[in-house]
Amino acid sequence: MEKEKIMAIIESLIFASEKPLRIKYIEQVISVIDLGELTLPGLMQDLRDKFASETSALELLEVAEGWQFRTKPPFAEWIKRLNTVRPSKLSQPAMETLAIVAYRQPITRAEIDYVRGVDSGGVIKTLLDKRLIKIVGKKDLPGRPLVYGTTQEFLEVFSLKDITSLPNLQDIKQISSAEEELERNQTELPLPASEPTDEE
Amino acid sequence: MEKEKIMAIIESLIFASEKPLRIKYIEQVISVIDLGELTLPGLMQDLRDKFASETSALELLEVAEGWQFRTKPPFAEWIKRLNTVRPSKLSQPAMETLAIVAYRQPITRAEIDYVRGVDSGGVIKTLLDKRLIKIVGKKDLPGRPLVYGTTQEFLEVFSLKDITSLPNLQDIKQISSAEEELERNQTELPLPASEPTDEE
Amino acid sequence: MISEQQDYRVKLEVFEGPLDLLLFLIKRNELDIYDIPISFITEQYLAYLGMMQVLNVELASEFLVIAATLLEIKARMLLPAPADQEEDMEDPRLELTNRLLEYQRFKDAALRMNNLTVLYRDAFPRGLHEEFETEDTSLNIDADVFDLLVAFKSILDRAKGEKIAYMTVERMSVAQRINDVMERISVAKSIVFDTLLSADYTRLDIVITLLAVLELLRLRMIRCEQKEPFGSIWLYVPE
Repeated sequence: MEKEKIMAIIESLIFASEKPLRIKYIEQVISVIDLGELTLPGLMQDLRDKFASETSALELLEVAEGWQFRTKPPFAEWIKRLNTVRPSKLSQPAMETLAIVAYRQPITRAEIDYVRGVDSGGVIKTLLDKRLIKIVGKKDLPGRPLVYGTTQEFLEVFSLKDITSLPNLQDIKQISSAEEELERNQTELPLPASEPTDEE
Repeated sequence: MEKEKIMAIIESLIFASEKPLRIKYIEQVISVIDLGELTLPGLMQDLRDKFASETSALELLEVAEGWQFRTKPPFAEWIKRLNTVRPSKLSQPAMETLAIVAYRQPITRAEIDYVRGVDSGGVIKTLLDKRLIKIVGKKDLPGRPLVYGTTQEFLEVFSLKDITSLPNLQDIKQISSAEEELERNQTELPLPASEPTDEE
Repeated sequence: MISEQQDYRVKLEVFEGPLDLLLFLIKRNELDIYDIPISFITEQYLAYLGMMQVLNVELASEFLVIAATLLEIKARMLLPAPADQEEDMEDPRLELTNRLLEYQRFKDAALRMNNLTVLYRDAFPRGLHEEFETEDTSLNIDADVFDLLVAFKSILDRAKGEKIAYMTVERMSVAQRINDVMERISVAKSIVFDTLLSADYTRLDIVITLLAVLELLRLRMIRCEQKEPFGSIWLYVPE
């Protein structure tokens, strides 16, 4: 196999890897290839040089745990700019916590933790920072815990007229009729009859 | 600013972006640069050509209404040897349901059930969990049934630029035995998921 | 029949539903889908259902629905058409044929989709490296209400098995009052304490309002100022 092809294989491995890629994994993958006169350290050096010299925005770095592509430092300012123009996605834990607050407000941190089964301190802070939830008071319980609710901004972000415009919890049951667990505690709307349609 | 520099900036933005990057965000970021005679579509084309032709393992694709770097298909077999990706399978029923949603969206569960002739609750739940489909609203019918559509992730997984890039639905002239037989042999495809895999 | 039964048995797990089974029977017997011999196909179909019952396989109710449909079509085909309507009478098989064709189209579509370049099978994106994540407190968020619903559902799914406490959304009076007070102050920037109290307030209402204001002061969500002894108490949002 010619050198460029082997270098491209290594490039693909590093690119696709979730973490900096340890040299031993690269070694394992290419162990089926006859390197001939070439050596892996030599190939890594050549690959690094290739990216360093050419008009690429990327560089190949050997960080503590392995090899990784990163953007060259001069491009950082452009990437920062990107993060300011592009809408961000809420992480899954943040979405879940937000959903709990939206549907169960006013709610204490302990109640959120209980429903999610994990500590929610970090996500609550994120949601407060993003002004999607706010402290709406304290609960008449020992320790007087803070209670949270959603904000005006929350309604704006999700294009809701008011908090009652949230999709019904009953809708969840439509997602899968197999989920009978849910039915125990909920008053039910009848499911829509499966009517055949000859639409289209 | 010379063309190579601008192309490198765009490259860095796409690389840094976790999801396919919409052209409008690229446009906003480079709006401070005087493009002179150059145009953004022209630059994108040149960048794509650059990766397509050179000895790079990567290609620049337009998927899910955005731009993304991906490894070229011949490298997939090497990357799979890394074992960092844990593929999960989409079953034949799931693929069929996904096809129905993709081509007929927005569509209700009852409509899906009718086309498939069986209850689709379980498969719909699987597709929701894998984020290939999502609830896009409610239909103005008795019971206000939920309607489903495909997601950005769906476009990403199937490397589609937008929903109109789906292969054409064919008219069936006669039930073809060859294709039937092929299908019956459980075509499955890997998707990233947390499920353990026996793939070695 | 014996060999056929064995054949069925092999295929038992495979059929997704009655339409799938019908398509299989049509293909296997090389029938014309536009002119299905309904007696023949009904017989084959029922034989398959019989096999499943013998093997004690639980039948999805949809299989029986289609069996009934087949029998109904068969019966209608046997009835002589009224002489005057013979011309424009619809073929009783038409709806079934259309359903089968439609289903077959999507089976084909699924196959074609499977031939596309599939992520993580044929092509890989960049592995995720955290250094690109930045703190971002903008309200620029890409999500809709149904994302919320699905997020909520995933929690309920996880909580399955254990008792979920469905708390009634009941406003605590002090908390409610805190809300009201905060809202009024945010709108007006500053207000006089007395204006929070209305003439028709009960003693309890007044106590609750006072508690609410004290609470807000303690939380430093509002500040208060009294310009002179016995003068009006002004409440305002800090900064």
